[in-house]
Formats: sequence, C-alpha cells, structure tokens
Amino acid sequence: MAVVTYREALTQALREEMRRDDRVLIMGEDVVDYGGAYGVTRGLAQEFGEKRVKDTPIAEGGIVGVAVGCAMGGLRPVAELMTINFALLAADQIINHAAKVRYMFGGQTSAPLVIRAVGGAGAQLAATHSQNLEVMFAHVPGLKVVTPATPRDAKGLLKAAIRDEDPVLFVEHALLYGTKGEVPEGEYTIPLGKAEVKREGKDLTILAYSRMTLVALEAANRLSSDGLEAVVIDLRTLRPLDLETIVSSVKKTNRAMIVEEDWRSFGVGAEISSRIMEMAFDYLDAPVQRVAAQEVPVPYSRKLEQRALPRVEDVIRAAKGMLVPA
Amino acid sequence: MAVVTYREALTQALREEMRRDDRVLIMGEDVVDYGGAYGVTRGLAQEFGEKRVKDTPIAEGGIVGVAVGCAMGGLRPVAELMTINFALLAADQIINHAAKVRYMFGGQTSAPLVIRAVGGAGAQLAATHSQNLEVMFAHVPGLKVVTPATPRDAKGLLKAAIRDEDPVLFVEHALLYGTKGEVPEGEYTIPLGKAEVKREGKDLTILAYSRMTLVALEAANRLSSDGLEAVVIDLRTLRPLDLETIVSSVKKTNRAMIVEEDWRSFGVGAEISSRIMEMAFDYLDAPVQRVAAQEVPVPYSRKLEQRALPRVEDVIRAAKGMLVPA
Amino acid sequence: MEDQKLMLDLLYQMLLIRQFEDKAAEMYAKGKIAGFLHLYNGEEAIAVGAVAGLREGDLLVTHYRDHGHAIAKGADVKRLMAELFGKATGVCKGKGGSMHFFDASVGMLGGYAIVAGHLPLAVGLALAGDYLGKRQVVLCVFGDGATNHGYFHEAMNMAALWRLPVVFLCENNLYGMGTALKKASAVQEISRKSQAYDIPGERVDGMDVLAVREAVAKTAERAREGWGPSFVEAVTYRFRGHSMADPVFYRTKVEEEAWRAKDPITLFQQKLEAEGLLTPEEFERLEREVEEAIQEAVRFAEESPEPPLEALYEDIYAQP
Amino acid sequence: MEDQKLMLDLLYQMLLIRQFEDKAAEMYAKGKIAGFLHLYNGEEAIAVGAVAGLREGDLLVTHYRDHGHAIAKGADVKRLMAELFGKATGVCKGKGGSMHFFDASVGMLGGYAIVAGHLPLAVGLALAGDYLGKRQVVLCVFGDGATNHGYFHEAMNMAALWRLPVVFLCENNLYGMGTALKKASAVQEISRKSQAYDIPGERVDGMDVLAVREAVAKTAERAREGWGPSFVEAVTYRFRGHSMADPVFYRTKVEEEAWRAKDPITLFQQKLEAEGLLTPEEFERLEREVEEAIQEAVRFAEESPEPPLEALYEDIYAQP
Ligand SMILES: Cc1ncc(C[n+]2csc(CCOP(=O)(O)OP(=O)(O)O)c2C)c(N)n1
Ligand SMILES: Cc1ncc(C[n+]2csc(CCOP(=O)(O)OP(=O)(O)O)c2C)c(N)n1
Ligand SMILES: [Mg+2]
Ligand SMILES: [Mg+2]
Repeated sequence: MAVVTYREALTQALREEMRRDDRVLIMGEDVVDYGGAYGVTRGLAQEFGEKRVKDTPIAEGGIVGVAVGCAMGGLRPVAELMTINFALLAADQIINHAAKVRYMFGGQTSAPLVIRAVGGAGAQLAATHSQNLEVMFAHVPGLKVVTPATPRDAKGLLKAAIRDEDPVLFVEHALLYGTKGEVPEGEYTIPLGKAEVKREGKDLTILAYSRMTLVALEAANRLSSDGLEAVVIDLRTLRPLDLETIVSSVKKTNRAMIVEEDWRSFGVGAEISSRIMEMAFDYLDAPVQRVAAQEVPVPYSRKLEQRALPRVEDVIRAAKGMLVPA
Repeated sequence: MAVVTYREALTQALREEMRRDDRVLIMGEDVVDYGGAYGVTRGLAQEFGEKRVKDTPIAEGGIVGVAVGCAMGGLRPVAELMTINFALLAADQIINHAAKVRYMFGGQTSAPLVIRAVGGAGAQLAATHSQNLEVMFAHVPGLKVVTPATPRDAKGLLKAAIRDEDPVLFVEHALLYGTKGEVPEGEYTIPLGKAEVKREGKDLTILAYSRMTLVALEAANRLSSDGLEAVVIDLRTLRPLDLETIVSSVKKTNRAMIVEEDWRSFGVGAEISSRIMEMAFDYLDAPVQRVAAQEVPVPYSRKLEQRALPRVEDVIRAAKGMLVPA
Repeated sequence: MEDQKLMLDLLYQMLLIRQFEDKAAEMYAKGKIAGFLHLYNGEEAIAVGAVAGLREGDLLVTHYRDHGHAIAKGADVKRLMAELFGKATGVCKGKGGSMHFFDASVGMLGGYAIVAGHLPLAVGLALAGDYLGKRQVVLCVFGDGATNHGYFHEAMNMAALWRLPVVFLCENNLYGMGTALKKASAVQEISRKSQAYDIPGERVDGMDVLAVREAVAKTAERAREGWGPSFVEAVTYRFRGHSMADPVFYRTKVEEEAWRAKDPITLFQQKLEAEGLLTPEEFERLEREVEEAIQEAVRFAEESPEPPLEALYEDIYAQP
Repeated sequence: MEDQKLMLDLLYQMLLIRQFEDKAAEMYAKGKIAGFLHLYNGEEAIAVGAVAGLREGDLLVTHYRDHGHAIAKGADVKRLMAELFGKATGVCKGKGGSMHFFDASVGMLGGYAIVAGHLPLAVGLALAGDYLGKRQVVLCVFGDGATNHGYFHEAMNMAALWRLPVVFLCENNLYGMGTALKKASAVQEISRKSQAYDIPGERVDGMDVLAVREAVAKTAERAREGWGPSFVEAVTYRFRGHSMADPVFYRTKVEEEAWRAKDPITLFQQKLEAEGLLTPEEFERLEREVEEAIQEAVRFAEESPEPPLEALYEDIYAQP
C-alpha cells in the first residue's frame, strides 16, 4: 500500500471519480489556480478543464444553491466551501433545499451533491474560522454527514459520497491534510454509515471522529502502558450513525467515552451518549463521559487556543477517572 | 391577574420595553402594517412611529446584520424573523457575528440584540416552514436561547431578553399565539436561565420546552388518573441551561423523560439526557427517555404531519413504559 | 387559424388558473385545504404568456405562489387540486402542498417557499443543461420582494458570468406581503437592477399576455443561442391578499379598483373579440369547459385516498 | 504650512503601515505570529487617504486585511503588534489576531473575517448613529471579491432605502485570493454596481492618497448632511500574496512589475518633492522615525505577557 497524505488521498478520490463519471464536476472559490484553500483540487483543472473545475465568486449560498440545481439537473457536483464556518452562509441551501427537495416534491427529484468543507481549530485562525459545526447538519434528516480521520477513509468515503444518491456534507479537518497513512492501491470505496474499530481493547470504549480519532488513539496507546486497554471506534459518518458498532462494543467494555472537538453542550457527543444510555443502560458501569472543547469562541492566542481544545491528557485523565475509582 | 394570549403577552412586553427605553427599536419584514406575520407587533408602529418600528426588505442575513450593528452602536434592537426557518439565512450573522464580537474583540464591544423567530410545526406549512432549529443555536457559546411556553413566561422572558446585555434568540411557537394564560398586572421580568417546575410529582420528571410543555402537562394530568404523578419542568431557556433544577428533580424521581418537537438525533433532548446521566447516574432507575418528532422533513398532509409530531399519547406510552416494568 | 387556436388556448389557460384559484379559496374556507395558500388571481397573464414563450423541454422554477405556473406548464389540475387536499394522488403525494407544486413530467421543477432560494437553483439547472448540451432554457419566476435578497444578486452574477440560459422573470405586483415596493427597494424600476450584471433588463405589462409571451420568447431564444441570461420585469397586481390570512390593510380600495379594471382575462377577451377571433358564445363555452375541468379536479381530489402512514418515512433518502 | 504638515503626516502613515507589514511578515517567518496574515503592502494610499477624509468621531469597519485601516484610524502600533503576537496587551487581548483588529477608543470598529459580513453591520452602526443624532459617518471597507456576495446587495439596498450615512469603499485590487475579478464579477467596473440602488458610484485611483482622500471627504460630507450612502471604488494592487501561504501562481511578473511602478508611497514622495514640500533628507528622517516606532512595537510585543488562562473564559457574555 502507498503511504500518502490525507490531502493527496482526497485529490485521488476526486480525480478517480471525475475520470469514472463525466457528470462529476467541482465548483468553489479558488479551486482552479489555487487548487482550493487547502490544495485539495490542485492539478484537477489542468486535467479536466475549467468546464469541470469551476472557480466561483465568493457567494456561499449561491454556490451551494447552484450545486443543488446542478444535481437536480442530472450532474454530480462537488461543491467546495473553503471552511465549514462559511457553511453558515449556505445553511439555507443545505437544510431548506438540498435536504428537502426529494421529500417535499414526493420523490420526483433529488440532490445528489457533495459539499466539501474544512472544519476544526488549532491553526490560530480565531473565532469565526475555527468552528466544528457538523452537529448542526447531522441533526437534519435528508442529509448525510461524513467526517474522515485517515487518508484511507478520506479517499474511500469521498468516493462513496460522490456516488451516493443523496446530499452529503463531507467535513475535512484543517490539521489532518498533512497527516500520512496507507491507502490501498486499487479502486475501493468505504460505505457511508459504518463506524470502524480502529483499536481493540476491553476496558473502555472511546468514540471519536475526525482529528479526535488520532487524539483518542494516542491516548489509548498511552493508557495501554498503564495496563488499560481501550477500544477506539472512529464514527466516520455522523449521519447515518452506526449505532450497532457503538453499542455492541460498549456492551462488552461497559464504559464509554466520546472525544469531540466541538462544544460540549448540544454537541455530537450528546447524541452518542444518549443513544448508548438508551440502548445499553444495564451494561453501563459508569456514566458515559464526554471530552470536548471548552465552551468558548476559539481565541487567536496559541496558549489559549491549545487550552480550549481537547488534548491527549484530557482523554487520559477522563479515562482514568472512569476506570480507577476515586 | 389578567388572562391574555401568548401573542398579546409578547406585544405587551415589546410595548412596555419601548416605553421604558428609547433605545429599543423593532425591525423586520412586515412589522408595520401587517404587525408581523403573526400579529405580535400590531399597533406598535402607530404608537412609536416608523423610526422605532421599521419594515425591512426580505433579506434575513442583512436584517440580523443590521441589528448587530445597531446593537454595537448603542441601541437595543429587536429583530423579527418571520420564522426560525429563515434564521438559516441569518445563521452567519447570528453565529459568526452576534455571538463572537464581544469575545474576539477582547470585550470592547457587545451585541445586545434580541432576535425573535417563530418555530414549530403543526400548521401544515410543509418541510421548509415547520422546523424546530433551536438546538443549532443553543450549541453556540456567546448566544442565549429562550423558548417560552406560556403567556406569563413569554412576557417576562421577552422583557428580560431585551434588557439583557447579550444576544438572545427568542423562539416563539406558531401554535401558541392563540393560547391563553394569566399574566401579572404589574411590571415583572423572568430571569433567563431558570427552568420552572410547572407541575409537582414524584414518579417521573418530564422535561419540555415551548409547546411541548403543554403536551407534557396534559400527559401528566392524564397519567395522574392512572395514579402516576409526574413532575413537569419547563426548561424555558435552553442556553444557559438550568441544570440545577433539572438534576435535583431527577434525583428525587429517579426517572426522566424529555419531550421535544425537534428531531431526536442531535436534538435538544440529547444534551439534557446526557447531562442527567453525567450528574445523576446513580439515581437513575431507568435510562432517560426522549419523545421527539419523527426524523422526517415535515409533510403537508395533515394526517402525516400529525403523525410526525410528538403527541400526548406518545408521552403517556413512554411514561408507562418507564414506570410499569414490561 | 393556427394563431386563433393558440390565442384561444392562452385564454383557456388563464381562465383555468382563475377558476382553479377561486375554487381553491372556496375549498380553503371549507377546511379542505390548509397551510398557506397564495393565490394568483390577477397575475394569470404572466404565467400563461411566459410559458407560451418557451419551447418543449424548457424548465420552470418558481416561488410559493406557484399554481398559475404549474397549470400553464401543463400539470394536471386534478393532481394539483389533490395536492392541495393533501392526497396521495397529488403531484407531490400530498407532501408538498400549495407552495411546493412540482411535476417533473412537464418540466415544472418546483415551487419554493424560501423567498429567492430557488434563484441559485435555476442557475444550477441551467448549468447542468448547458453542460449536458441540452439547449434548454430555465425560466425562473419570483416576486418584486425577492429582488432585495442576497440570492438575487449572487444568482444574477453567476448566470451572467457563465452566460447561462436563464430567463429571470420578476412578477412585480408592487407588494411583498404588506410591504410596498417603495419601502423595500431602493429602486422602483426593478428591471434596472440587471444593469449591475450587464444583463439586459426589460419591463413589460404583466396584464398583457401577448406582451409577456413576446418578451419571454425573445429572451429565451437569446438564451438558447448562447447569449446568456435576461431579466424581464412584468408589472402586475394580485387581486387577492398575500395569502388567505391577509386582511389587506395596506392597499387602498381606489388602487385595487384601478388594477381590477386591467383584469388580464377581460382585456384579452375584449381584444380577441375586437379582432374577430372570439365571440361571446365561444367565451361562455370556454368558461363552461374550464368549470367542468375544475369540478372534475375537485371530485378527483375529494375521492382520492389520504397518503398511507408509511409515506411519512418514504422519499427522505434515495439510499437510506 | 498646515497643508505641508498634513501631507507629511499622510506620508508618515503610509510608511508606518508599509513597515508594520514588512515587520509582520518577518515575524511571521520567525514564528512569532501565526494564523492567517493578510498584508496591505501596495494599498496604503487607500486607508490613509480615506481616514483623512473622515472627521473625528466617524467610525470605520473593514475586512480581515485590516492592519492599514487600524493604523490609519489611529490605533497604537505597539498594541497592534502585540495583538499579532497573541499577547495580553494586544488591542483584543490576543484573542482576535491579525484579522480582528479593533480599537474602540479611536473608532476602529473591527476587522471581520467573513467576507462581506461586516457590510450589514456598517449599515446598522450608521442607523444607530443616525437614530441617536450623532452626525457620524461610517466608513465601510471591503474588497472586490466582497461585491459578489449577497450581503453587498442587501446592505447597499438598505443603506440607500434608509438614506444612511455610510461610505462604502471597495478596495479593488483585481483579485479575490487567486481569482481574477473577471472570473468572479459579471461587471468589471465595480463602481457601476451601485446603480442598482441609486447610490452614486465613483472610481478613483487607489494609488493616489489625495484622490482617495478627496473622494471620501466628499462622500462623507454628503452622508453627514443626510444625503445618504455613496460608493467609492479605489483601484489598487496588493504587492504581496493574498496571505502568507499564497505562492501567487495566478499573476504574471509583468503585471506585478507594472503595478509596483505605481507604488503609492513613492508616487506621493515624488509628488511632495516636486512641489517642494519634502526633501530627500526629510524623507529619510521620516523613515527612521517610522523604523523606531516599529522597533518599539516589536519590543513591546515581545516583552508583553501572554494572556492568563482565565482569559479563555472571559468576554463570552456580559451577563453569564
Ligand atoms: C427567505 C424568506 N423570508 C420571508 C418569507 C416570508 N414571505 C413569504 S412570501 C413573502 C413576500 C414575498 O413577496 P414577493 O417576492 O414580492 O412575492 P409575492 O408574494 O408578491 O408574489 C414573504 C416575506 C419567506 N417565505 N422566505
Ligand atoms: C464568506 C467567506 N468566504 C470565503 C472566505 C475566504 N476568503 C478570505 S479572503 C478571500 C478573498 C477576498 O477577496 P477580496 O474581497 O477581493 O479582498 P482582498 O483579499 O483582495 O483584499 C476569501 C475568498 C471568507 N473569509 N469568507
Ligand atoms: Mg410581490
Ligand atoms: Mg481583492
């Protein structure tokens, strides 16, 4: 298997899908010469031309709306939003249009588009450029929400998202683009809606997604040297949510923790936690814990920002708190 | 005490606050002649003039943005969004601007505005006009989210929201405007962030907000004739959340249920449920239950819409399921 | 002859819309229809004229005041009425209601209830048609109120930038709900707004079905030939309130009467009679024909079944 | 004499901005500054000229490329540099960073990082000032890219409708990140976009500090007198990349060189020398003065403390 970056894995997915299917096109701000704000579309305009890789004006609502129209018109658009923070400018198109047209028109149309957006903090971009807003979209029936953590998943999930008949919000993480991992050589896809056990264990189940999967894995490795073996499950897709994988693990370990980079209150972890209680109450030896970001707008200062985000130590401390009775 | 409608209670709050404080002004679509889509501002333009009650173009992002600017400039704007569904068009202004300016500018400014928006389903308005989107905003530090259920609360909370120094999203419910209740004669406010026990009991704690408070109360009354006494707590404010009132009740009843009109997954109830588990795990005799809307875009057909929404019977069935061992 | 047939067809369609709307209002009062109901009375010449300016295979998207457009585009009034009744036989299986008429089989790609939200969709549909080499025009209809929304700006700019085959058709009925145009828009002559995108703009009499047809036919052909989008402002007036709930406080009786004197149906009837293309008897026959069609539509709607409960969970995802 | 003092002050300010930016780039390379850093080199004449056209008490809001505006409006370079360093003494206590300069004491009401998001805010600030009878003008600065956003349309329309005292100032540097104007905007002459709102629009040479000052002074007085908003397009060029991460693939060297020949500082220096208002020695002295100010700013930033951890939880709510 080749070792490639998360960024390159995404580029491969786009390239392969565009070669496979003429109907796939990319639109977004600066996707041509710049190759997208994070370089994911670099080289694609050269190969496929500007008919299939389109620069757009800065107009997020319009961009997603055009993509919804394209999808209803028979194409497979991949719209790129520079960051998920700007998805707030397209929230109406995503939630009131992409997620609704199929249902409210009685199944006569559909919006098979992919919206790629970068989420996450950690690069000192301050309050309006550092949010994790996926939970807002995961709440909405009609949408699918995908949050890959590794190059292999990024590629396989993006290919599956492009082929999917429904609207997919595909959330990448700014700090993951440079991370490397093995990616299978041949053609493959990873089905949406399937979590993956990324580490086996017996004492505790840690659930995470996107960059927090890496944080959880590192914490699990360090816990291991203290003799505690944690399962780490990468949710990969937030909607639909793979409850089966989650619950069956928790039924074995009897303890669960969610690690999330978003704000705790009304965040992703709340849903996971509630579902676990609902489906495995009698198996739980302790309340499900959430390790989340501090509930503050993300500050610029590195010192403050680092403190605002969940760290490996936070996970370790919480895990020990669950396992070693105080 | 006078018996007035929820609508009239809101109008009273606006009128009193405008009389009290010159800096309070209203802006929104059709707030002058129409008196707002639901008639809440009727008569105010006549009393205060169009300088203080301003019709705006249809431009939700712009409206809220202008209101944020007004607030930063020393006024106390109350911006009316015809429905919370259109708050998606203003999500950037609410989340990236109103909620952030104070923090990212180091406390040098603030945005003391109120955004009034109608939420809820039940009037056959179909998928894009029937959503309950409050959870998206409750997730965001920097915002406050208020969801009154009764005329008394509507008035007292709106007055408090207008006086509050922070941005408040004030969510009314379309089906509540015509409901009646007692409202104190004199001047009063109800503090944001305080839940209220609306019914005492001992067997179960039912948590609800907005219209679901009425559904919960009716269910509790009917359960009572079967000998089951449920506490009903009206959350009233979703952010900040009054955990103390919630948890202390659950510690007594050992059972909790949330009734919410939004979609279950990643909805308001998830947070309440998780918090209860985290704070009262050892007191719980059963997993916290959620009675929520079906996870579908809301359909037009009355038959389907009614089935999509949580009904009194759903609450009763869930309560009995928790209390009477199967 | 050909021409007479066409003229009578335009008249028939306008009558069909008018009676459909009147019947809908009646059924709403009886509680057979619920939700928001926005009627098209007074504006019939626009939908009928505009669709007459299109070719087969062209697409139409519009706002929530969509009955006229759906009928003009050829959707079956039976299935439209059934939709209003929330029945399983409705065009959207009873899930959409009045604001969301959609009939893929005739290229009626939807009524949308978010003001201006469908303008970018229209641009996207045009982009898809262009990409697939379809020589297909997208007619995008919206109100005066919609032109103040950010979407209008974004969609107009993108359509112009990419020279897409969209005809933007603004139904300027002088009010957005109860807000008069002058309280909502810095410019009153809406057609001028297209200057900011180098899109040709034109104002036509929206009470004149042939004027609308001509403007749309011309701009649609321009679009089809690859010259890009156009903007047509059709000035009109809605004879009823914004929706059934509207007490219409904000307009004067004098203004209303003046506009009613320009009823597009009466004007067209008179014109055809003056030109010898129509007799009063033929007009009555047309009216009766329409009446029958509408009665049949109501019967069909009444007799149709409610959607089954399972329908609640269908059509959310293609691949759940 | 008065005039000479003013001219030298304008020159000083432009130099101060230029050196602040060069130093910021240097500190970024050294890792003292992080996040996104958008420099203003080449565009100094706009901020300096525009602020010179305002009166005391007027307000300024701008986009994330905000260093020039903050300096011109009178914010202390020490506290601005400290903000870039993320220090507690920064104008925003280290919470805002480069894109969010704000100094209430001088009427610099913020850099905003959501493109065009601050345009409605500017309208609201103007409305508040008007409401409170302040005779205060709000200068709202944004880029060419922002004019394609829906917010531009909504804000321009509302400002015109309500005749509010806003001067909309577009810094047209021909690119929005790597996207050339012609790929993003249907019209190239941006000042024409104001026609759709009956707002007077004017294009000025953004490399000429006096031309900018004149245009803003004139439109600001117009606004102050109650005649409503204006739109000024200042054509300019950024000498560096969009941000520190930009390899600037999308522009040609020839184009860059042509614009560098119009360096606003050099042009102004030459003009003042030609008019006998400045000698080469005085210019050098000015440069040295600026250098010292910048060095002091860096020293101040370096020596300032990091924000305390408690600051993380402060300033979220006024009433938690
Ligand atoms: C984004 C949005 N804002 C507000 C509304 C509420 N609303 C429905 S129709 C309407 C007026 C629209 O006026 P116009 O565009 O002129 O169309 P008309 O009804 O006159 O045909 C408003 C404000 C909405 N549906 N969507
Ligand atoms: C709403 C939004 N979309 C996209 C971005 C990313 N972005 C930051 S700057 C920029 C280009 C802006 O260009 P312009 O307005 O011309 O200003 P300039 O940088 O040239 O001064 C973009 C696309 C953003 N910050 N906000
Ligand atoms: Mg109208
Ligand atoms: Mg630019």
